[in-house]
Amino acid sequence: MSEQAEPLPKSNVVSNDSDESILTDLFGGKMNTEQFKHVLEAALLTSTEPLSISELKKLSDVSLDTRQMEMLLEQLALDWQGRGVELSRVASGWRFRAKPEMQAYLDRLNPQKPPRYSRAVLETLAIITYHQPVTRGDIEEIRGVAVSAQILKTLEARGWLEVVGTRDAPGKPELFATTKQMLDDLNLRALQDLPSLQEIGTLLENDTAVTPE
Amino acid sequence: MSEQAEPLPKSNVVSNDSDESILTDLFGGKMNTEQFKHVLEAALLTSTEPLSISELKKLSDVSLDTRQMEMLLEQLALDWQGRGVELSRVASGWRFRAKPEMQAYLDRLNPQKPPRYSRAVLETLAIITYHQPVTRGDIEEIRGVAVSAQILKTLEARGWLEVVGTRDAPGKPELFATTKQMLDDLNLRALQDLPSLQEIGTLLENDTAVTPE
Amino acid sequence: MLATQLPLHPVAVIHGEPLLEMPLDLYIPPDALELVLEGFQGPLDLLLYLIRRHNLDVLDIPMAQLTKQYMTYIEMMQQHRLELAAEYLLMAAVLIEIKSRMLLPRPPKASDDDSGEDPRAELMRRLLEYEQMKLAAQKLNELPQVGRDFEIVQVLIERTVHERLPQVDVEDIRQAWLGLLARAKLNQHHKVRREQLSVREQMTHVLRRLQGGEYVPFDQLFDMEGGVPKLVVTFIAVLELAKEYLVEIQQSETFGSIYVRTSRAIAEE
Repeated sequence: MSEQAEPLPKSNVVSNDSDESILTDLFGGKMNTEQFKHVLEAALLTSTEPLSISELKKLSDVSLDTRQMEMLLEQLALDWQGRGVELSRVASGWRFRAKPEMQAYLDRLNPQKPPRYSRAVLETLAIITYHQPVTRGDIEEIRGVAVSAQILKTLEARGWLEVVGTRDAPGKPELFATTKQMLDDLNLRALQDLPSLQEIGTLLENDTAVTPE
Repeated sequence: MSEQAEPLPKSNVVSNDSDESILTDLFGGKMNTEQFKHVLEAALLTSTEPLSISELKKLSDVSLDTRQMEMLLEQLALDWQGRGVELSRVASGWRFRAKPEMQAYLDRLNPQKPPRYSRAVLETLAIITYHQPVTRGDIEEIRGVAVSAQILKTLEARGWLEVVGTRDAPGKPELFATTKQMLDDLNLRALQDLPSLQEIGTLLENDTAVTPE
Repeated sequence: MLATQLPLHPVAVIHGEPLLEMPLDLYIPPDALELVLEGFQGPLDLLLYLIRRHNLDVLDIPMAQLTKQYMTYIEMMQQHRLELAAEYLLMAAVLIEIKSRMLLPRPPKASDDDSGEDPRAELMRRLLEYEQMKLAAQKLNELPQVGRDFEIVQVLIERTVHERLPQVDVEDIRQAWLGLLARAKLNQHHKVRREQLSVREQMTHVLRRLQGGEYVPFDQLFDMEGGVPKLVVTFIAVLELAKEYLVEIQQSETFGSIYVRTSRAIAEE
């Protein structure tokens, strides 16, 4: 802290005279209030967790009471007003955090890749789309593997899949069909707008390079 | 950013008139320079990794060139002068860090220290740093002892060491080099910033006893 | 760690007393030997220590003296059955070889830059190169390091996590179907039927109409505004549903009203 040895001007954010008097000469000759606020600031900026008043007291070489520490933190919060990051008080202490309005900017730095459904989900969806109404057994027969309940739940939760009846077979398996919402979400008016199976089939026969992923 | 609609005073840290003229009205009616610096600041304060100039450009709605962005970052760095935290430029970009002189205080809150590396690890690191790219054989040749896989793993796990290729020799030995992260972690911009090697000539004059630790 | 501070650094601690200097006569209390030797990073480190400790000239290494001292260490290590790294023995062989070559008369030089090189040159080069790296390692370690000597700023950003749903487009479904077809070709027993899509869609549509479980009049299943093709498709759909035992069609009297309901409704009766 040697480069900050010269006396710093009194903070201009202290509006209340009595507050200021409490803080005057708090740190004796060792460090002025402004310098201690720099220590507080550095601690709060580098901590990944909120810091409680009792933790923050450890930063000071002189003994500070809770009221004094709170006053310093309030001053520091005022110093940060109007910036993109703010010092705020939360249940377990004090922490710096980015203001919500910064998010739109900060999101540009780490654009999340849109999630994608697994091949299993897409195939299940394709089977239900083209073969509806189908039972889980039908889907399993076509895919050649078991269909997890999770896959069907995923599609149901999305509102793309519904049970439209049961087949009159042992166990009364449910019959699944796609919904209008699925067509809406895929920007289709009707299922006929989907590529016809014939079309897809020829594509496969003519283009042997197309293999399943 | 609506709460900052009133025109803010010009930054007082710009010492150079020509610099300022470049930045005047950079952001048109949308946002003033001071406001954009708040966005920059928030991005740098919240990022876990250093941010490169090209990343930071994404934050601006108007197109900034590298020179303009660097000028803004230099201004921001100046704004932070005299505090416990500083904006510094490292190998992979810009980031805020607490100054080393803050460490004594910060250690009171988090007394855990990363392990200190053994001489074997440090010597291996030095050889990779100053002789890169090197093979394990090269390192062993210089140290005169076998280099355990554990030493290399320690450095790799820290993200300081990476395989950059193989040497065209029997066994195709892997070539090791240091990473940008190592420079970042030492707060350096480039390998040139590392302490320069002591000249062999001065080593010859060095008659002080060098004892093992 | 500065080089000038090093001599004060205890080379070993024996019975709680720091041993600040290596004894000149090379006598090392037996229980300290292991500690002392562990301090060396290898034969080069040990040689470097001997050279620097005894102010030997690296450019003109007195091989006899150095080899003697080195061998004393090796013998001590062996006496105490310390696990001796092979490198130490190899270095002993190298030292003895250099020493013996220096005793031999030098062959007359065939040319200027022939093998008249000092046999110690290679050792000297290695020692200096190692010492250079050893010092570099110390300097690297003195550099401020993240987490040890300074901290990185990391302010929280609360991202409102609005769950992003995967985007699916027609092409995805087509690709999925292609994948299925390709697999079906491999497994011929899976008959992937290529059906009129509109019939299937209509089957779903009809089933949905019947979901209440009540009998629905047959004619109400038809959408008159859809034109003839739609009527035909709906008719085929109902027949298909009946064929798959998904619906039950009832007509109580000839030419009477036809009613349709789902098989589930029947089953639940």
